[in-house]
Amino acid sequence: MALLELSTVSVHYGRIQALSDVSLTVEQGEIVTLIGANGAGKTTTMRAISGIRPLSGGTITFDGEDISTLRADLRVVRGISQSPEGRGVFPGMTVMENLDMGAYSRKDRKNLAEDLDRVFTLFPRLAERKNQAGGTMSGGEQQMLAIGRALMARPRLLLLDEPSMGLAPQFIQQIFRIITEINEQGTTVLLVEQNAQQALSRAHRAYVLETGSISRTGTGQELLNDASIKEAYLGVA
Amino acid sequence: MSTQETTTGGPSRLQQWRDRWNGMSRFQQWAFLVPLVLLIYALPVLNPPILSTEPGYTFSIAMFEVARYALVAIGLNVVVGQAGLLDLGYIGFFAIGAYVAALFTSPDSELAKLPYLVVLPLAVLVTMVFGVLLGSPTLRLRGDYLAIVTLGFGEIVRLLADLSPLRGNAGFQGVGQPPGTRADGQDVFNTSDGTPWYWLTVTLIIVVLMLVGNLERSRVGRAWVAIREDEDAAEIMGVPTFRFKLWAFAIGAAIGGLSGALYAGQIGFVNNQRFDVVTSVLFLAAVVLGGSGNKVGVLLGATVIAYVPLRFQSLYEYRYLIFGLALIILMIFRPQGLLGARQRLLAYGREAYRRLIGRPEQVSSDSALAAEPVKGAGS
Amino acid sequence: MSDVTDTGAKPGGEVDDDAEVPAVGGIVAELRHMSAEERARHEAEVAEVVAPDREIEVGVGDTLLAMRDVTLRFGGLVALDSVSFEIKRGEILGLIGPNGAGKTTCFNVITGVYRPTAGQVLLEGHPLGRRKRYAITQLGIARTFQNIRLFNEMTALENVVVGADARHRTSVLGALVRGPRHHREERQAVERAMALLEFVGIADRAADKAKNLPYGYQRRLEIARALATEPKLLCLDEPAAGFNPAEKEGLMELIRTIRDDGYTVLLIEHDMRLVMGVTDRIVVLEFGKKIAAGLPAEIRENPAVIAAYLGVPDDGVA
Amino acid sequence: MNHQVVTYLAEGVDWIRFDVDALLGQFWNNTIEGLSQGSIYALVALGYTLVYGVLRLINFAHSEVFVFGVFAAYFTFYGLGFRPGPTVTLGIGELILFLLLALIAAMAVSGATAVVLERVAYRPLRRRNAPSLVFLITAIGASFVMQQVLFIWRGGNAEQAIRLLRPEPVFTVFNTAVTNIQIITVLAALVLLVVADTFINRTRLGRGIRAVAQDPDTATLMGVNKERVIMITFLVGGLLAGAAALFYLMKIPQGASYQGGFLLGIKAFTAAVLGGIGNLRGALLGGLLLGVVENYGQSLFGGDWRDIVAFVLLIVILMFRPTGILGESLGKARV
Amino acid sequence: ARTDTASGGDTAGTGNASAPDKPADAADPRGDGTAKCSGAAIAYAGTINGANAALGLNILYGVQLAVNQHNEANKDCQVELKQFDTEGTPDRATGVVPQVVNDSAILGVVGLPFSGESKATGDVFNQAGLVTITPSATNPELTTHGWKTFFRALGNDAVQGPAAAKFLTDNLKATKVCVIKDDSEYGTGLANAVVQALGDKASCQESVKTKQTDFAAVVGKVQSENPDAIFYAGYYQEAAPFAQQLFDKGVQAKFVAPDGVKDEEFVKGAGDAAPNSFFTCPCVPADAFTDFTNGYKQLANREPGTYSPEGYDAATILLKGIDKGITDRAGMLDFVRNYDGQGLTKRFKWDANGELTQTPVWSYKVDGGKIVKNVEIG
Ligand SMILES: Nc1ncnc2c1ncn2[C@@H]1O[C@H](COP(=O)(O)OP(=O)(O)OP(=O)(O)O)[C@@H](O)[C@H]1O
Ligand SMILES: Nc1ncnc2c1ncn2[C@@H]1O[C@H](COP(=O)(O)OP(=O)(O)OP(=O)(O)O)[C@@H](O)[C@H]1O
Ligand SMILES: CC(C)C[C@H](N)C(=O)O
Ligand SMILES: [Mg+2]
Ligand SMILES: [Mg+2]
Repeated sequence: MALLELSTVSVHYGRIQALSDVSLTVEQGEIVTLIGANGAGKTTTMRAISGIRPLSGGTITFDGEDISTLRADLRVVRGISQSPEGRGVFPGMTVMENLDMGAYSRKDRKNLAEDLDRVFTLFPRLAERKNQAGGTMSGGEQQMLAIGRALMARPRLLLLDEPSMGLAPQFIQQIFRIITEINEQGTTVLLVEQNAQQALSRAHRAYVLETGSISRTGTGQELLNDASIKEAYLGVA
Repeated sequence: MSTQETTTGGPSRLQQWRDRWNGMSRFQQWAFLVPLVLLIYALPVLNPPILSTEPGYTFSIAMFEVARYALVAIGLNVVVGQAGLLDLGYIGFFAIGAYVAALFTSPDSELAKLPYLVVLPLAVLVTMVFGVLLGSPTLRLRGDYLAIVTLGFGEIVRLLADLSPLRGNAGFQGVGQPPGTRADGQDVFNTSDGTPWYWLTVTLIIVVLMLVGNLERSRVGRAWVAIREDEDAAEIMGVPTFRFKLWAFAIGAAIGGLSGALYAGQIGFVNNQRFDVVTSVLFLAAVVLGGSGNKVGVLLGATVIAYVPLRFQSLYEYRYLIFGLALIILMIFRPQGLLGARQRLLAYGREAYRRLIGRPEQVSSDSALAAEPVKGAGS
Repeated sequence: MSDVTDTGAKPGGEVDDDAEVPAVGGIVAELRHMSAEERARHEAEVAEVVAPDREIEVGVGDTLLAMRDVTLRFGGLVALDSVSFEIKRGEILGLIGPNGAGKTTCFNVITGVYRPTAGQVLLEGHPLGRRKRYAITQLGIARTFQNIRLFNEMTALENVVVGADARHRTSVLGALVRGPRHHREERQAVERAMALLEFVGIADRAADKAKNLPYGYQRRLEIARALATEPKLLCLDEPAAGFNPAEKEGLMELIRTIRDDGYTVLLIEHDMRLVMGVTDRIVVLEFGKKIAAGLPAEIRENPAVIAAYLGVPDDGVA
Repeated sequence: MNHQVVTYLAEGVDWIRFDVDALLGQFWNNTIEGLSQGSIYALVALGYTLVYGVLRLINFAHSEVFVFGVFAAYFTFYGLGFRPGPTVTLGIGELILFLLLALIAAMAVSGATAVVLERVAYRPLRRRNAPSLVFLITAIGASFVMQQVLFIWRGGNAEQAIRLLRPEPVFTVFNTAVTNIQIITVLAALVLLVVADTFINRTRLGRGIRAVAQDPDTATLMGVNKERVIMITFLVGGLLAGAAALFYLMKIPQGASYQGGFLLGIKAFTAAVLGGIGNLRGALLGGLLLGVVENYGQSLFGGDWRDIVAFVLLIVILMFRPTGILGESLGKARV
Repeated sequence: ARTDTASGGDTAGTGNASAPDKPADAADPRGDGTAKCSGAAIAYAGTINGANAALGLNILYGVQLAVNQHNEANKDCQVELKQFDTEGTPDRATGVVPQVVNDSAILGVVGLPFSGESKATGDVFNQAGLVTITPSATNPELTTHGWKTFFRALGNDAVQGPAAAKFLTDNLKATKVCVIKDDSEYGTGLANAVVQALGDKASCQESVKTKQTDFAAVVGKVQSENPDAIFYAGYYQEAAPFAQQLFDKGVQAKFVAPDGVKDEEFVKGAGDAAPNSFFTCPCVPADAFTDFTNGYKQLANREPGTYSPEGYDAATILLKGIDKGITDRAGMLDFVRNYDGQGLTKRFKWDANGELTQTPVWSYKVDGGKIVKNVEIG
């Protein structure tokens, strides 16, 4: 049984339909990536899964349970954690408090210190700035904070929406490395990226979203080698 | 989150009307407007039975009350609706206008007496000065801090009126009125007949509306809206934010003062009891209820706020209860206000949009104030 | 998806009932039917309005803006540490560096958002001093924001006209009574704003509220709005963030055109392909200090830059 | 005091005075009185600050939440068989019992009122993503309705005073008697405020409140139950207002009036802003400061100036500290 | 512990004058039962639900009683009593009075009860030529504005003020008096009169505001002054908590207050402080008007209060006019101006300004939780 399953999901913004009949599955232990142009509906998909956006059709199943109408905060308790687009750093909270918020719904609190260490090793900048207000961090620093915070949740399913946006090149590498790493430690990952090259090479499987519908699916490598995908999303003509 | 978004399906009747209106030429619009304005002038004389507030309340005076609120709402709309400066002490300017009128015309005052028609512009001037005086130190404050400071200012004005030169509760009686005597020897402008006052006020409203409309479709109005939307960004885009905020404050104040002076003249009496925060808040309610930022909307809002309690005098005891409930329910069902359309901010906008995209701009969208605050995030 | 084009707004704004994509007409429709020749003429016209009174020949060379030993502290944190560099008229200068290096802070100092703790910023040789932010814009510096800061409830066209207002002199009284200057300036502003929207390629959404525009359009609108202030120096803060590689290509083209129209550009960007592709020179910051400056090719090979920022070459940059 | 020198600011101006003697002569009296008044402000201010903190809403109806508490306390006394007129002498045990009953009643009523208010008036607006001004207007509408309910029920005039406890001096400091009521008020308020502060700042839920305040959507993504957080915020604010209501009624037994919350509400909100809105300790500090300073002001300038001094203080402080004395705890975006 | 030290006692120099009997020739609203009229109305305008409502209701019931008695006796002349609530405030009254004036059925008005509202609206009545008889507004200046329509059915504060001063100094033997005024027309006017009459015995003056509930500052001042007596010029709404707060702070001075405070509502509100209080009032005790008192009790379900008989008298005069066949305002104005007749409380004959000549002032005190007559002053 798949860990996450979307079947014929539709989402509307007012009268605009942003997703129509999207079906996808994420198996336990996989990295699945979602690519698509600006406005294709990637973020909307993420928001539908985490429950920020209500569905106008279809169902979402998590670990065998229909969570289509489950409150968003309860989905977090079930083990779905998201690093949102636009980072969503709490501007008035310190870096430390922001990270604490990541662990807000966590039941097992024993490995907390360990996880914090991991985040700090990953992003030493955050360790240096424990007491700086989140809102005054630089764009990239906030992105690090958002990712670190999502990691603090120790989720079963991690949703990452453009984690590399605004990060300097050397961190982009690191981000993708850590994604693989935590995946190997047992976390399932659903990843949205403009950096399709990287995303596809790390992912087990991938979906291509086009104007609100899934247009292609395959393993990461398959799509990476596909000419049309290359042209549309990788920018190498 | 299982709640389905509550959004309207197709365009509402209201929006259809608005689109049709926007599609008309200026000439066609005038053809509608002129008879409408005439009708509005004729209202107190017609005293239509469905609208009438009598016997509970003299209809002509009720109409003046409505007009007075409308004028206030236009002024406050400049400050709150356009520039986005939440002013909870607007009553302070209204009070200053009223007191200027009283001080220079009432026999209870020791100051030199001036004719009422001279006092009217004087009141506008003085309140404008007060607008600048209050604005210069406080307009650095943002959002709700400004709100509470203006609220404090309104209270200070009211409380200062307690001091003996302003006669506190005892007040000024016999506030002046425009000249003129009727055939029967009564003054044309008197306390028990609202009609002449109503006509005067409606005329002033039309003038003020045109002027404010001119501002709206100029760099001034755009500056205000830009400030409302994102003050930092506005300033960095070259908008002298402080100066334009001060202008908004001063212009709003002046209109409030004008309305206050009219009020003082009509009722003939000014004391410190009616200038409380509650009234301030009612003014604000008129603006938001009608559709903050929309001139026509706020006129409608003011009409509702002023008229409803007068109309239901027969339910005297319950009128404010009904009023409060109506406010809540209306806000729940029309959170964008009764007429929440966006403003037009370009003098040649119609033409420009038509040339660019072959259709006029869409104005029939939700309230201009529906913007969420910018989420906190780094540069 | 119904009638929405392939680019979409970032979520974050509110749901808007009327977020409808219009049937395109007017100039935009005409453009589609124009012959190549006609179109070229039209584009020339647009270019004329976009870049008025510009001597494109103004030689690259004389210094437009200079940072002189600019230091900025936030409490104990030194965000900029005695940074000096110059921007020459007519060039595209790249500003790169690791996250938190102080690039955006640099913009903030140049545009008057922060006052330097020490040092000076000079525009055409004159120190900006304690000028107000709007005054600095009026002197000729404009910027875009790393986190988009549009006037959400205004239409795209109005957003641009607000930028144009920075050059306007109509007084409040003039606007009140609609004086002749008001008429002249309004007409000009609208003309120019329309041209700019076409220039950045989003004229078809001119009448839409900024918040309803797709993300990529919003970034372009920011650029148009900044250009409307008729800046001498245009500062772009990560204009390509959130773009896919294909869209980045288009952006590079746009930036080059802007420079060719006679503007000077200061560009912050993490995407190395873009930076290396368009900039004339690059300045590198790390921990608030300038660690390198030079031609793109030099920077690419600079070991300090590689260590601090680029990482191992193959780790690259898609 | 025989050295009553009243200095007039200018010849012939008799409406403003500068009575330094009165200020100094009654300094301690004013301070103690100010602190007890300030504790009441602080308790009510907390409700404003909490709700503002989480919804960025000036909850205009909070003053009515408070007034409902006042009526609850009053009618508890009434229900216990007390009637307007001379104070009845009670045994200490009885007294404590009755006051506790009134406290519980007031807190329960105010707390419940606040929660119902949130449900009925604000939640539907949240569902519709209403702009913040609309919340404000709804708050005003709710405030009207609640006032009118009391008005229709009890009429326009204040209830006649019922008193269980007369203010009696308990001890003297700096030559100034401190009364039993003052002591009860200040102590109880401090205890409640410490409890509330601990609750908000030390517990997980408190962090949830701050998170919802700064970014509701992201807070949800952290697993914060937004609706519950909001409800609890209103509840805590209401409970504190209810406690304030009892102390207020003890201090001013004629306080049960449908309009009775109005000025106090404004003052309390002022106190919250003074301290730094969204900041709990700020509310306490602001409340006490406001209570004390307005008492000084009234001695110095005369009774008419009391409220003026309060608002001038507000404006002056915001001039120098635009986000209040302790600063607000809400984050802001940077450019 | 100190509850009982201030019950008036003998130091207060109180006596027990007898209340005046009902004058034999007092006008009776019932008349001879043969009046004919139609569509005539008189109005009461004054506080009904507002602050100090009790003071207005006392009058309103008096007026109502007169109208009821009249209508019962005169089947062919049913006069309507219209009621307008001014809430007792000038600002509210200025909105309400035009409604009265614009109702052409109304031939005369009993009201307005309070001085402030009377002052604010006198002009409007004057312009409309609508006669008003105030049964209670006592500010002396009210008759100086040249209003032709204003008539006062009792003594003004130029009489009450000195009388109060006399009561304070002669009956209560006070040598140091604090005079506290509120911010109303009435309070300030009366305080002036009292201070003037007291001379240097008025050792301190303070002021309070309408709607004030916390009097700590003024109480502090009074306390430090340590006077023998306090005169409070204002209404009971503020007087009650003020008296109580004085008492709480241990101020033992006698509390003397005028007609605006003389109501059982004050006694209830002042609680422990009430027994220590005295009142002055340009009104006569109604104790001996048995017929009136019985009728009143039946109608209002309580004892007549301050100015109930005055209200009754004023209404009676207007009813007499209607009974005479008057159908317009001008006629009524003329009738009242030239009226000369005995009422329950006194003889009604106005001078050119609208003042009476016969103006008794009484003092009252609290006894057993009730306000009872004390002595007639001067
Ligand atoms: N708040 C909103 N209101 C109205 N429409 C919206 C809103 N958010 C998104 N949309 C629309 O929904 C569609 C899908 O947007 P979404 O943000 O999911 O795209 P995306 O694939 O994440 O794009 P990007 O690469 O820009 O992040 C777009 O057409 C967009 O315009
Ligand atoms: N207001 C502030 N208070 C404290 N520190 C600040 C403030 N603004 C910026 N900083 C710090 O200054 C440093 C420089 O920030 P800046 O935003 O300039 O970085 P940047 O180079 O633009 O980085 P990025 O590429 O991530 O956007 C960062 O470490 C940031 O945390
Ligand atoms: C009813 C009375 C107490 C009114 C008071 N005499 C006044 O002049 O206002
Ligand atoms: Mg997205
Ligand atoms: Mg940056």
